[in-house]
Amino acid sequence: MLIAGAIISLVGAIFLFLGALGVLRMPDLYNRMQAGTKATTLGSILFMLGLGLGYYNQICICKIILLLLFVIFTNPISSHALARAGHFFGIRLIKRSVLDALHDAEKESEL
Amino acid sequence: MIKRFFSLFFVILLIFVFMPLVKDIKPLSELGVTSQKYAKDGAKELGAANLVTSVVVTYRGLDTLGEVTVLFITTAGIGFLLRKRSTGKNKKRKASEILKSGTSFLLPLIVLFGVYIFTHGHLTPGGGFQGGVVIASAIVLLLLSDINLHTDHNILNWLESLSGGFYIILGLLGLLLAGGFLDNRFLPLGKFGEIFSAGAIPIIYSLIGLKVGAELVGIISKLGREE
Amino acid sequence: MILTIIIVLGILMLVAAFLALYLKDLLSAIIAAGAISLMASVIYIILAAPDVAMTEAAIGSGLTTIVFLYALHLVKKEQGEKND
Amino acid sequence: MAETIYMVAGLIALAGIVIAFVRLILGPTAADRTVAIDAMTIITISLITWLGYMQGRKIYLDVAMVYALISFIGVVAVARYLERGL
Repeated sequence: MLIAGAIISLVGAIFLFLGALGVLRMPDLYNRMQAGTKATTLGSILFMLGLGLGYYNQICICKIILLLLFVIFTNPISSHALARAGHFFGIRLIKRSVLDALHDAEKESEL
Repeated sequence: MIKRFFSLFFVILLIFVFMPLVKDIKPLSELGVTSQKYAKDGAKELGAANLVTSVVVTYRGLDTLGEVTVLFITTAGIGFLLRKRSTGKNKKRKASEILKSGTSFLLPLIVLFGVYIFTHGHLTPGGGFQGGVVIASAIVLLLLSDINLHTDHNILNWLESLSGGFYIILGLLGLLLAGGFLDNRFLPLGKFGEIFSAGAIPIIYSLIGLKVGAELVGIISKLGREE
Repeated sequence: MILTIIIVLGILMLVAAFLALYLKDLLSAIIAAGAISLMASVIYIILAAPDVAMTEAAIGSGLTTIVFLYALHLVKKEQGEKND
Repeated sequence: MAETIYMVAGLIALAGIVIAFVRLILGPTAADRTVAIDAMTIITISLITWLGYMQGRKIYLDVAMVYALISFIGVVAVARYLERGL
């Protein structure tokens, strides 16, 4: 049980690291945001689940599940708000990207 | 150039002044007299599992009263400075639907968590100040997501004044019925480690939490008022 | 190992403080100031002071940032009205 | 054995904080810096939980919960400022 928890949290830590690496290496804001929220959300879920398997206390496991719920609910909302803000702030996509749905929707509503 | 030289000179001078402080530092091998008394007798005397709480609320209760007063003066000052605002053109962008529905889902959770923090201040880390800040942050989230909330300043003022007044009354009750001002032992101490324990500490912390939360909401809503 | 974490986070804190001082963009400076309290609360936790860490997390990285943002918003608005 | 793996996992997460911090230094606009702060916050929450496990203090979980809620509100505030909706 303990070994399984340790391995799960190791996988989670690798996901966290890869998410941070994506924040550093990706070419534009939206790609960075994708790496910085999706990968780190999965990473933190796995990391904390692994730590929860390591605890034997029941209250701790309940608290970790509550913490995971907070992370799962708050993280997409904040990244959505941030992506929208970046779009209206005037940050363009990188040239290689093919689709900008919010931009197209705005154009259609103007026409 | 001469300015840079002087600032460099000043930094070197400061290094020489503060060098002895760093060089002669020794880690304390034992606690001082006061902290030894707190660490040894605090849990037994006041019945609070979190020793920091018993120090903050009871042993050093007057300091907490001073801090709350400072916060009150800050709120009054901000209200005085921002009392008349120029009416700018209202060019706010509306918040998105996801943010609105997420806020209406998360708001009760955050407020409940803030209440948990200040009612469990004597058992877990946290207390009145932190719980008040969490509640104020929930109200800030409401302001950020454009949900129309008419913050009634009268209710905020009443809440703040009432909780402040009851705080003083509890302190005076401690002076009358127990050892001194803000002593928590006029209520039964209860069983160590349960929620109804530690005398009056949970009540005092709840009052501090309400007061701090009301004051911070007042500050933020005065800053973000659009009229 | 604990000492390694303290040293790494302390260096990051210093760098964030330099950023907060030297960045020209005020919004970025506010964000860097939030990063300082992010590191500081982890260091407080390592030093076994969870109450202080909770205060630092709640005040430093949440409420102070928001108050600074509102202040920046008000200042920009006043300047815009003067220029008009 | 398991303790060693947990320790390695925590150190990898710490390296993640350092790497995301480089984006905070480099980031051309404020939005990039906010993304870096967002990623660092999530890793920090995990790290606080890890510290609570390693030092045997389960009360640190409360601090992590406060952190998760409050930093979310901070990021939303920066985003609303950027899109001129404050």
